[in-house]
Amino acid sequence: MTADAADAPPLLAARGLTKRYGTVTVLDGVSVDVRGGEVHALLGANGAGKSTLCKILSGLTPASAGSATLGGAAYAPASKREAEAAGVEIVQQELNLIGTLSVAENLLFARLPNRLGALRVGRLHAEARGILDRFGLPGVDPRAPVSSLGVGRQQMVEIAAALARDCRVLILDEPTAALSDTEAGQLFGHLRDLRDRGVAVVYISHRLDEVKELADRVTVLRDGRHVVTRDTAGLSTDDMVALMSGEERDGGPSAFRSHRREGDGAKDVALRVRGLCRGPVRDVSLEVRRGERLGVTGLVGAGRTELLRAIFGADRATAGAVEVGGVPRGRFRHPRAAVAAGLAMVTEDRKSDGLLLAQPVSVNVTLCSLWAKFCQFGLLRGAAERRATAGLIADLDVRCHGPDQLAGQLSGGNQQKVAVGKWLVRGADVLLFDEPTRGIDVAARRRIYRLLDALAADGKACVIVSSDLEELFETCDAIAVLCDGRLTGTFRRGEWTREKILQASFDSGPDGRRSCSAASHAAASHAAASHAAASHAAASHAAPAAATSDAAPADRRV
Amino acid sequence: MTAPHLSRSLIQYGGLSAALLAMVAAFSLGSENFFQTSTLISIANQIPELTFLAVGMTFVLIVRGIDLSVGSLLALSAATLGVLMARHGWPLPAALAAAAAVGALCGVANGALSVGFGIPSFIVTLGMLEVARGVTKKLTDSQSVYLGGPVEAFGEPLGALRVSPAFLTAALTVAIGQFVLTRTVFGRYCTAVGTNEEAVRMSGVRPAPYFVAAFALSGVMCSLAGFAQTSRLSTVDPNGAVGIELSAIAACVIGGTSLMGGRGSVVGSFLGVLVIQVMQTGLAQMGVSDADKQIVTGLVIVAAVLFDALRVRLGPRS
Amino acid sequence: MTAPHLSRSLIQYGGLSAALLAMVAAFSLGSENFFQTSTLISIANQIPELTFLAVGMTFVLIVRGIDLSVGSLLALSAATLGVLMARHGWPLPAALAAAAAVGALCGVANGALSVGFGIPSFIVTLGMLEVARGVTKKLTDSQSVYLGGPVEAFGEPLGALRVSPAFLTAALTVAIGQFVLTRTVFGRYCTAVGTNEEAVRMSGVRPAPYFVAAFALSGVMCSLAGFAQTSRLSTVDPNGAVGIELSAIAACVIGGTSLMGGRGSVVGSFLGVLVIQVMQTGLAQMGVSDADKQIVTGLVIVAAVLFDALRVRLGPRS
Amino acid sequence: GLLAAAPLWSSGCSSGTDAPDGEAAGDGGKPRVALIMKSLANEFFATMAEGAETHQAAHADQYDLIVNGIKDERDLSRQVALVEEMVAAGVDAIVIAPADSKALVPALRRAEQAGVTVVNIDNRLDAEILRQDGVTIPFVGPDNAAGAERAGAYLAETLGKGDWQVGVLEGVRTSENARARKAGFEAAMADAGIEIVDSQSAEWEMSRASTVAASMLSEHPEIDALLAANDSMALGALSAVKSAGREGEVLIVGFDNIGAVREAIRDGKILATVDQHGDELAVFGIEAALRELAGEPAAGDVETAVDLVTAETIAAEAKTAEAKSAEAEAADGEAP
Ligand SMILES: Nc1ncnc2c1ncn2[C@@H]1O[C@H](COP(=O)(O)OP(=O)(O)OP(=O)(O)O)[C@@H](O)[C@H]1O
Ligand SMILES: Nc1ncnc2c1ncn2[C@@H]1O[C@H](COP(=O)(O)OP(=O)(O)OP(=O)(O)O)[C@@H](O)[C@H]1O
Ligand SMILES: O[C@@H]1[C@H](O)[C@H](O)CO[C@H]1O
Ligand SMILES: [Mg+2]
Ligand SMILES: [Mg+2]
Repeated sequence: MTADAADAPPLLAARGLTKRYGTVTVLDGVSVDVRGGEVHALLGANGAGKSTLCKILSGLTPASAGSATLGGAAYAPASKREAEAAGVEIVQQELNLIGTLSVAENLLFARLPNRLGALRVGRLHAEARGILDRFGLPGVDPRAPVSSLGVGRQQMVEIAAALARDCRVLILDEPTAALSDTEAGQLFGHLRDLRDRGVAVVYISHRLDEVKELADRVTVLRDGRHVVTRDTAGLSTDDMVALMSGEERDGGPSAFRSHRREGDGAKDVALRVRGLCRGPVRDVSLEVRRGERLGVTGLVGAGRTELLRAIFGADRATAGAVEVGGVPRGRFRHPRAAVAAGLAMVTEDRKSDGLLLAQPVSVNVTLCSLWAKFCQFGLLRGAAERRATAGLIADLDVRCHGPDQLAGQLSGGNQQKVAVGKWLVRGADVLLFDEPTRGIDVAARRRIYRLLDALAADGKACVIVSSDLEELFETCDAIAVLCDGRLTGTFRRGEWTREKILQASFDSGPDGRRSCSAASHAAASHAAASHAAASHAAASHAAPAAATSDAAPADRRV
Repeated sequence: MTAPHLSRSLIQYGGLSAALLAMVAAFSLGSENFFQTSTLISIANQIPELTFLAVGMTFVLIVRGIDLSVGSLLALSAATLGVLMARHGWPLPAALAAAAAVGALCGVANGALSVGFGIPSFIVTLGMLEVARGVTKKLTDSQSVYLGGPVEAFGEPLGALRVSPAFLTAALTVAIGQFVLTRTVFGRYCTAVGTNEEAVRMSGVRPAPYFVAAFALSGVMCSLAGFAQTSRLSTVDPNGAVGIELSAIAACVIGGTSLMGGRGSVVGSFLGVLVIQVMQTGLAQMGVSDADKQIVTGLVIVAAVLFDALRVRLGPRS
Repeated sequence: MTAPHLSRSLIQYGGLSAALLAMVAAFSLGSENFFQTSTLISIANQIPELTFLAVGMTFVLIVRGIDLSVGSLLALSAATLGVLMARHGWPLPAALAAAAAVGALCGVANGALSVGFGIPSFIVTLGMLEVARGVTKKLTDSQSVYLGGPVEAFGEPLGALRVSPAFLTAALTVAIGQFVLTRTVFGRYCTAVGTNEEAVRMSGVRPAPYFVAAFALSGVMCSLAGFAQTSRLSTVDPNGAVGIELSAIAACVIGGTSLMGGRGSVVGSFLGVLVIQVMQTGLAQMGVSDADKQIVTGLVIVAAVLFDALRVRLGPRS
Repeated sequence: GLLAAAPLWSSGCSSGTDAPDGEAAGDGGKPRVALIMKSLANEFFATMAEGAETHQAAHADQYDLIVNGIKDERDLSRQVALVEEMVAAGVDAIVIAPADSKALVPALRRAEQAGVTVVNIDNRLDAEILRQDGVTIPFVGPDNAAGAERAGAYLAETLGKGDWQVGVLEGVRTSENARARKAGFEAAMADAGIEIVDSQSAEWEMSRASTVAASMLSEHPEIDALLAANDSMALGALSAVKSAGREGEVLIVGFDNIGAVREAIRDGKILATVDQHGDELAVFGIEAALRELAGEPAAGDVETAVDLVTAETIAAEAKTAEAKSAEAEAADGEAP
């Protein structure tokens, strides 16, 4: 933070902002000062009111009470348009792209280049191209419909659109939830530039280390109330957690650590995937044993989601085979078959294919297990449903006004908890998680980690896709790395380092392979070594979790 | 955003019922003969046809489909009934079963074609509308089949209440329909499929069966409606019920069912039917010109829904 | 996820065009006097009405609305034209402008009421269907108004090609419509509103104006269609075009426009109109019974769309 | 027809006079008569309604009138419903033009049992069914066969000698008058030795007729004339002939004498029609009902007149009209 910013008058000042929905107060007299040229982080548990606050400041929803000033002048935007006119931009927590429009049209939506209303297509695509290149999406075609991009890329498109508009205040609501460290790193670069140009950046994230890295000051909200605003300097992540939860921090190690160590638990294979191909995913083989958790990482667009979808039968795999609990299942043709075989999948985009936003929480919680658990002669067992919902709300600490609240009215993180929870209610032998903790706060995340632990403890197998390496380090027994749809390395607990994984994330294609197998440089040879070890281990069925990429020989031939 | 379903639909019924009462009041003032049991009875005896159709349509709309073929299916199953009884001397129950089977079959065809080939149900049922009508005409040589006695019982008002078995059946159907929609796994999944088919699929549940079932249900309802009409007219009219699909859909939408799927209630649709039927009878009794009748009709439809809208802002327009 | 829009619709046109050719071929075999310029000309001169309506309907469906009132608005603006010319001796251009204004006004009313009070457009336009028809009857005393000479020019085939100005206008409208939809800010915003109204609002663009504009456009198209019909019949028929809304919607859906909004193309809808019109004329020429005609009609509608569906699996059913 | 959807609700129309002050029906007050017709999209019935209303206006002290129609010529279901509604409304008499000669009988039987006087106009109810149900309902209407035969004869005479070919557009086949008119046409053609190459029902409707006629014309391009059982269908036939580009070549006759067709006849686009005096039809029906209500012995069936309408007759009428107005003016001239 630049020195003069410290004593500069606030650029954006909120006074006693309050938001009520019917009788419930979700934001209660919150006052915050945001200075020009600072990155100001908003912290708070799921449902604390962060997004609501941002929505008010960006004119997306009116405040029930309270006021705000922008650059000294009174500021009460009645619409997004007014906010933008005043120089306030926001990237919302939930994707807000228009699927049927092209990437370019989405990037420049509110200001499509035109002459007398007629689109200037050439300029549109040129400008879009520029923005995409500038913000790390060189691979994306501005003409493609945005719905054909993976969620991560969609998120990046949305961020790029905001960064491309010049503004005085930029609000980002959990922008990195679906981004891997690499993309996040790029984003931070851009945010720092903006800060140095005097823009006020309001930043929401549940990844505390990145907050610590980026933010100048943090404001903590709890249950819709303002707790404290402080300089980040001299504030440890544990302090933040304590402030958010309101409990005095217990001296113990805050970061979750799996209590299970490799070696314990049963040994027979729960899920085996052989040479699976589908769209961007090419020839992936891996296996997970009962009681183990295999992490899957890679850059945005690496094909992680596609891989899980192919395994689960959401997309028809074009080649390869899946084996569950030792029973060969070929390729699943429909998720129902996969579920019947004991699989479960928490999808990446809760909004589009995870939840019924227009239905109550209870309906979502029991969605995948009605016939199995909540049905008697075809009738709904309402009591059982209420019990299960209440139980889940307690277990995952879902902040809602009760089981009848529409899922769409929950905060992002709480929605995510429900999306995960519906499968916990159903239960399965092998659980596939795609970004399971996307948008979930630290405390709740720990609950989920413990749940994963418990699952592993009673012999379930988990495949966890996450962009948050730290998360995989904490929870997994092994981590597989995808790059361009290929497995480029698998590392066991203790074996992995950020470098190795980063290396593997970029290591791809024939040349990548060559460098890998030819052991041209240290990191690569590391990866190669572990890779070889892994494949060997797989062959001998000794390793706790192993993956092999049979692609290598094929590629060498090329 | 929409308020929680239960409370919303409650308020909704409140709104519609109020609108309905307002209409009754208006008509009672408009013509001194309106507010008489005789009138109410005659309304009650006309209702069954549209009610059956609306119940089926509600399920179809809820799974995010639409069924334009109800009018033709009504005629087709009625024709089946008529031909089997008049020409082949089948007993009523057997003929009735056959008619129901025909309805169900066509319904399944509607649903299966749509979901199987990903053709919009609008198109499939539009096709069925034409085909079924054509078959009906072939069956009957475009002649109305007079049945008389045997079929009339179902439509004849009886008992102290002077209501027909048809009406009681219809009322029962509404009750059961509402129960199925809100209290059974089937109903729940129908709603889910209409809300977000992909999410249902990703939850390991096949949407297709529910989609097809909804159309099959609609088909059976058409047969019932066909029987109700036949017994009311003591005749099978191969040209009957043309364009009734619009009334059926209107009843549902007036009753708060969304054309965009996932939201609706059978009771609401029934109230919708009442609104339509009361207005029709009321206007027929009042001394106004044809043109004025249509104008009033239009205004009332909008007013009835506006009445709700002002209470609870419904979710997405549809 | 749907395949990229452009290529999809390209393939789509391919599919539909193929279906269309198949039909022409079939009819040419079916009746020796089908494949004649005379037939093609008569088809070309029938087309304009439905084409105008389909263009307007495409925009309405794309913004996730539906317009059931097109038939009545067609009649109403035709009646306005007729009365102004026949009774008040207005010159054609002036009367035409007035008719167009009436259409636009009713369209705006449709859109504004729906978006303003959150009433489903299905209901609002259903109301308009009745009201506008009623007013038409009042205007004309339910008598058809004979105009003759002055209006006929628009419908009369001329030039070496023997196509009417009406047809040329319709063709032009399709071209412009497609351009507006795909290449103007207005068109893109209409698509956006129909796809994800919420996201549009969140992006700082008010959806309402586009919603209303789409309905207004549909209204104006109704006036054009009304003029086309009047000039073809040299008479204003107050009872004309009843039920045509279904044909218009069908044309759009056959052409790949989704009832769930956000997806559609004007050219596609035009192909849909052709399918319907060719089939109608073709069947009329073949010596088959009325019943058989309906059966064929139904099958062809489904087949035409199935033809596409098998090429490109469309996205969500609607 | 293709994709045709009917409008939502039945249409109907009614006397200008407001419902009588408080007097409930049947209790000695003015009798209330309900006129139930068919499609008000058909000018014929519009005229019929007007006739009835003018009559009522002239005899407002004697009875009240409720007029209703249905959305198209064959909306049986709605017409039966109307009968029930009128009974419920406590009318004293129902004068009805049934859309179907069989299907209406049971409903009318119930009406009679409920003590309502019923008179059948325009389209005769099926004698067989009436006997089955053991009800007698007086019929007031024209000799449709005779009317049709005259139209046919005039056509034959216009065509003159030669082996001509014609097509027939029938009404709703389950209507007595549709059958009668078909028979009439056939008789006339048989006399003139003209061949009927095709005969189909267009259900009294204009739109249906234009499709049916279009197919007839392309199936039998040699057709020289079309005989339509009513004017709506004649107009439909006309538009078909027009779009087939054969205007003037194909002669058309109709039945009903509605305004639009008179125009067409004047312009020489249609050859002739038959006036069955729809307005009087209703009036006679109402009068019959009133007589019966007044306790006079049931007069039984009444046959109303049918007249041939051609360009000549229309011209003649016009002349007499002019003459009348001329006289009137002359009278005015002499007055001062
Ligand atoms: N439309 C609504 N109706 C009722 N309650 C709502 C509505 N929208 C949000 N809420 C409630 O407001 C509270 C705060 O939501 P908000 O999205 O601001 O939380 P958040 O701090 O962003 O949480 P997260 O970290 O999960 O994003 C939540 O408890 C949520 O249930
Ligand atoms: N349905 C689809 N059609 C075409 N391309 C797709 C489709 N789904 C994903 N892709 C592309 O395949 C690649 C892998 O997508 P995927 O969603 O698996 O990425 P990912 O590894 O999960 O990263 P993220 O989820 O963060 O985007 C991306 O480039 C994406 O654009
Ligand atoms: O006699 C009438 C008229 O001919 C009318 O055109 C149709 O219905 C018949 O019953
Ligand atoms: Mg949030
Ligand atoms: Mg992903």
